[in-house]
Amino acid sequence: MRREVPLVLTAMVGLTMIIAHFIPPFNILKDLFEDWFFIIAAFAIYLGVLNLIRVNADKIYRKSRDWPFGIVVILGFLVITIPGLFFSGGRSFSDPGTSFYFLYIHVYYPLSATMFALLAFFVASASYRAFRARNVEATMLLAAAFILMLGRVPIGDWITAWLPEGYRMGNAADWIMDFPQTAGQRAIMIGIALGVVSSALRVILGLERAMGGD
Amino acid sequence: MNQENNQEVKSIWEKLLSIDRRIIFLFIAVAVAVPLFFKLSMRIPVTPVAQGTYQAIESLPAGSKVLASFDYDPGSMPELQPMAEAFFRHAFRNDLKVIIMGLWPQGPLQANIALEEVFQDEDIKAKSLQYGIDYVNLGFTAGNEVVIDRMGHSFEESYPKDGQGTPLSEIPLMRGVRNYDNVDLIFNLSAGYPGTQEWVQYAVDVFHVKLAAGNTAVQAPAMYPYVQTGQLSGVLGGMKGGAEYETLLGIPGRAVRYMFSQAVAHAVICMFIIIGNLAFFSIRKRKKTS
Amino acid sequence: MTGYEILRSTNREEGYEHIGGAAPGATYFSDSNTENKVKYFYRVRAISPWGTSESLPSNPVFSRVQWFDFSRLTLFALALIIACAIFYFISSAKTGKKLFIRKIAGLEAVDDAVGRATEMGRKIIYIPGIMDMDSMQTIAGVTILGRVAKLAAEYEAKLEVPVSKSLVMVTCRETVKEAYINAGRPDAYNDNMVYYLTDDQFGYAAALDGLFLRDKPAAVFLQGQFYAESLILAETANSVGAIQIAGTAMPSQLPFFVAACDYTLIGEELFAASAYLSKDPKLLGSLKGQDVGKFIFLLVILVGVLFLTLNSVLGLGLPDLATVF
Amino acid sequence: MSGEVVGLWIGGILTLGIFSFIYKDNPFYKFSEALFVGVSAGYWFVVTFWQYFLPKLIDNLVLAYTVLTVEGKIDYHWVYLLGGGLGILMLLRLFPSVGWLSRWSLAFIVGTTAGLQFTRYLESNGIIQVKGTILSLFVWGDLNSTIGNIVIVVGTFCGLIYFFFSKEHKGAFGGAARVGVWFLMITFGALFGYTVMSRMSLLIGRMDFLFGNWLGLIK
Repeated sequence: MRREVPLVLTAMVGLTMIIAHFIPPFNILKDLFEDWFFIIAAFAIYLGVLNLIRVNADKIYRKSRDWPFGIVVILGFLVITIPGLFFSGGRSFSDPGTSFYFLYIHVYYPLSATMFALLAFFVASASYRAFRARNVEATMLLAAAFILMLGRVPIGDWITAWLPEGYRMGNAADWIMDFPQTAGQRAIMIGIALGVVSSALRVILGLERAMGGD
Repeated sequence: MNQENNQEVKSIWEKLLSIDRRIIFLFIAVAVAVPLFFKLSMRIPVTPVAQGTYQAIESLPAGSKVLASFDYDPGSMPELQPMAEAFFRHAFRNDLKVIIMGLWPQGPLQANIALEEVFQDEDIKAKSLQYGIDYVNLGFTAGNEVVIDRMGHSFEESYPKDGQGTPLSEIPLMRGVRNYDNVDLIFNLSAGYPGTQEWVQYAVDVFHVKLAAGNTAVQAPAMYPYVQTGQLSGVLGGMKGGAEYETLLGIPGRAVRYMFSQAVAHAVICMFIIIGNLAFFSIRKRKKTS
Repeated sequence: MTGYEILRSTNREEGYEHIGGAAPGATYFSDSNTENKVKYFYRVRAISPWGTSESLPSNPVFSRVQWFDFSRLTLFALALIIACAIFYFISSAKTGKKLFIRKIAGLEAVDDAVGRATEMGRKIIYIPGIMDMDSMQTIAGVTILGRVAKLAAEYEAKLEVPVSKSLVMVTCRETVKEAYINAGRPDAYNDNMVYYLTDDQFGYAAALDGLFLRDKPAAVFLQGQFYAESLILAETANSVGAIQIAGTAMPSQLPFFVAACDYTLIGEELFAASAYLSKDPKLLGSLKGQDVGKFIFLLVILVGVLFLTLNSVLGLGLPDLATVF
Repeated sequence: MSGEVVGLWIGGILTLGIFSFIYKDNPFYKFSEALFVGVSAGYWFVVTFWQYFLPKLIDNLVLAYTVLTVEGKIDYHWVYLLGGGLGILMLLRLFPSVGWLSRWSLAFIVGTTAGLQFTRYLESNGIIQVKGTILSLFVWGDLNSTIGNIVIVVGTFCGLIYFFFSKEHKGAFGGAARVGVWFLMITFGALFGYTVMSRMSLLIGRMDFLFGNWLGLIK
C-alpha cells in the first residue's frame, strides 16, 4: 500500500502525459491531472515554507547551534507575512505604495541582491589564487574567457583598435559565441536531454529509488 | 650573487600569492565603485542576438499583443530590470498591448516596479495608458513549466483571474485572447528555472509562437543553440544586453551608465588571472631547478 | 494590400464573426478554436488602403478529433526506439550480462590522487556536493565516495567526509563502512569520519574553508551538485596545495572547476563513472540506452551533412534530412 | 518622504550586513542571512495565497458549492475538491508518522514533470538541435557561413563523441573526442566570461545603491 500505490500513480500520470502528446483524445485525462498538479504544486510551496518554520522552531526549542538566528528567521517570516496578508489592501497587495511593496523594495531586494553580489568577491579571489593554465584544456578555457571578458566590454575594441574594423576583440567574441560556443553548448544540451529522457523513463517505470522512494 | 637575489625574487612571487584574501576583495570593490563616479558614456557595440530581440518587438504593428513573462527575482535586478524598463518603453512607444505574467512569484512585482519607473516618462504619460486596455498584469500562478503547457490550450485555465482578482472575461484587453494563437509575440525575462528554455520547449516548439528573450549573463550562453535553430528570435545577455537594448532604443538608461565599471572590473579580473599564473609558473620553474 | 481578415459563421448567409487575421502573402490560417462536429462557413476579407473585398462563403466544414497526431511521428518513433533500448539494456544488465563502458579517465585521476595523498601522509577530504539524496548528482557523488573509501582503506590513508545534509550523512556512513569491510579493514572505520556541518550554503563553505586551512589536506574531492560556493572551496583547497578532483553536471560551475582543479569529471562523465563503479543495472542500462540515442543522432548528422554538402558542391538533388524528418 | 529615507537606511544596513561575510563569518552576517531566509519564505507564502489559493482554489470551491446548492448538479469544479484533498495530503509530509501518505500527491508532481519532460527535452533539446546541425559544409560565395557551418557541424559532432561511452577513445574516435574536448573548453571559457560578467554586474548594482541611493554621493 505504501510503495505500490505511489508507483502506480506515477506511472499512470507519466504515461498519460506522454500518450496525450501523440493521441489527442487523452488530453481530457491530461488536463485533469494537470489541474491536480497545479493545486499540489501550490501546496508544495506551502510545505517548503512550513517545513522551514518547523525546522527553525525546532532549533529554538532544542537550543541547538545558532538557535538565536532561528528566531530571526521566524521574525523575518512574520515581518512580511502579517503586513502582506492583512495590511496591504488585500488582492492589490503588490501595488506600489502598500506596506508589502515597501518591505519588498527595502528589505527583500537588498538582502537578495547582496547575497548574489557576494559571488563577485569570490570570483575575484579565485581568479587570483586558483585559476591556473595547468594543462591544455585549462589554457584554452582561460584564453576563450579572456576574449569574452574583454570582448564584451569596450576595452576589448580599444585594445585591438589597430586591427581592421570587422576583426576586433568584440567581433572575435561574437564569432566565438555564435559558432564554437554554440556547437559545444549543443553537444552538452543533447547529452543532458538524453539523460533527462532516461531518468524520466526510470521514474515512470518505477525503477528510480531516489524519486520519493524510501 | 645570483643565488641570493634569486631567493629574494622567489619570495616576491610567493608573497604576492599569499596576500590576504580581503585585500583582493577591497581591490575589486574599489575597482567597481570608483568608475561609478565618472559619467563616461561608452560606445556599446550591438551583438546579432540582441538585435534579434529588438527586431522581434520593433517589427510588430501597432496594437499587437505581447505576452511578457517576468521569471526572475530581486537577486537578478541589476541585470534584468534595465531590460524590463527598456521593453516597456519600447512596447508603449510602439502602441503595443502588453499582457504581463510571472512563473516566479517575484516576477509580477518586478514588472510593477518597472512600470512605476516608466510611467514617469513624459511621452508615456502623454499616452495616458489604462490598466485593462493597454496593459494587464495576470500575476503569479504555481506550476512552473506546466503553466506554459496549459496556456497553450487556454489562458483562462491557468489564469482565471488577473493579479487583482478580476475575471479575464471582464478585461477588455483579454477579450479574444484565448491562447498563444491570439498573441503576436512572447517576451521572456529569465534568470533560471522555469525560464526561457521552458518557454522554448513548451510554447515555441508545441504551439509555434514567436519568442524573444532577455537572460542573466550566466544563462545567456545556453540559449545560443536555440537562436541558431530559430526557435528563439534573440536573447539579451546580462547587463551588457540591457545596454545594447537601450542603445538600440536611443535611451541610455542605467545599464549604459554601469558599463564603465563593468569594463574596469573585467580588466581587473584578467589582470588577477595573469599575475596569478605568472606567480604559479615562476614558483613551479623554481621548484624544478632547485 | 495590408492583410486578410478571416470571418466565420455557423450559418451560410449571416452571423459572420471576425476570428483572426493573416499577414499579407500568408497562404493558410489554422483555426484552433472550433467545436468538433459543428459545421462552419469561412469567408476571407482582403484589406487594402483603397477598401476591402470579401470572398464568397466556403462550403461547410467541421473538425473532428484526430486519434493520432501524425505531425509528431518522428518524435514518437525516436522516443519508442530509445525507450526500448533503455528497457532492453536494463533487463539484460539485470540478468548479469556484462555491458561494455569505455575507460573513464577521471577514475584513474581519482586513484592517483588517493595514492599521492597517502605518500604525503596528509588527510583526504571528500565533499559529496551540497544537495540532498533526491539529486542524481549527489547519488553519483556518494557512489564515487565508495571507491575513494575502498582505496583509502587499502592505502591506510586518513579519510574525512564533511556533509551538509543529514540524509546524505547517513548514506555516506553506509557507503564508507561497506567499502572498508570490502577492503578487509573493518577495524579502521568509525562513524565520525563522516560528519554533518550545516545546511546553509555559505555557512558550509565557510566551515570547510576553516577545515582546509587548519588541516592542509593532501587531496580534496568535490563530487556532486554544487552552486556558487564551489568557488570558495576550490580556491582555498588550491591555496593549501591540495590535489583536487572535481565532478559535477552543473553547467554554471564546470568552468570554475576545470580552471581550478587538477581533474574534472564533466557532466555525463560523473554519471558514467557512478554507473561504471556501481554496476547498477538501471544506471548501466540507461547509459547504454542513451548511447543508442547519441549513435542515431551522430549518424543522422553525418549523413545529412554529407547530402547537403554534395548537393551544393556537385548540384545533386539529395534529400535534406533536416526537413524530411 | 521620511518613509523613503527610513527604507534606504534599512536597505543600506542590511546590505552591509551581508557584505560583512567578506571580512569573516560573523553574527551581523548570520542575522542578515537568517532575515533573508525568513523574508523570502514569507514572500512566497503571501504571493501564493493572494494569487493562487484565493482566486483559483477557494473561489472555485465556493463556485462548486453554490452550483451544487442552487442547481443541485455536480459540475467540473468538484475536481478542485479532490485536488485540494491531495494538496493537504502533501502537507502531511511535515508529520513523520503519516508522512508516507504524502507520496500519493508527490506521485502527481513527479509523474507530470517526468511525463512532460520526456517529450519536451527529446524534441526541443534533441531532435531540433540535430536538425539545426545538418548544414552544408560548402556555401557558394559565402566564406563566413561556410566556416561557420563547418565549425558548428564539427563541434557538435565531436562534442557528442566525447560523451559517447560505448567505444574506447582510441584512434580516429579518440581524435574526434579530443577535438570535442577543445570545443567544450571554448564553451566553458565563454561561460566563465559570462559568469564573471554576471557576478560583476550584481556587485556594481549594490555599489551604485550604497554610494548612489543610500549615501547620495553619486549625482
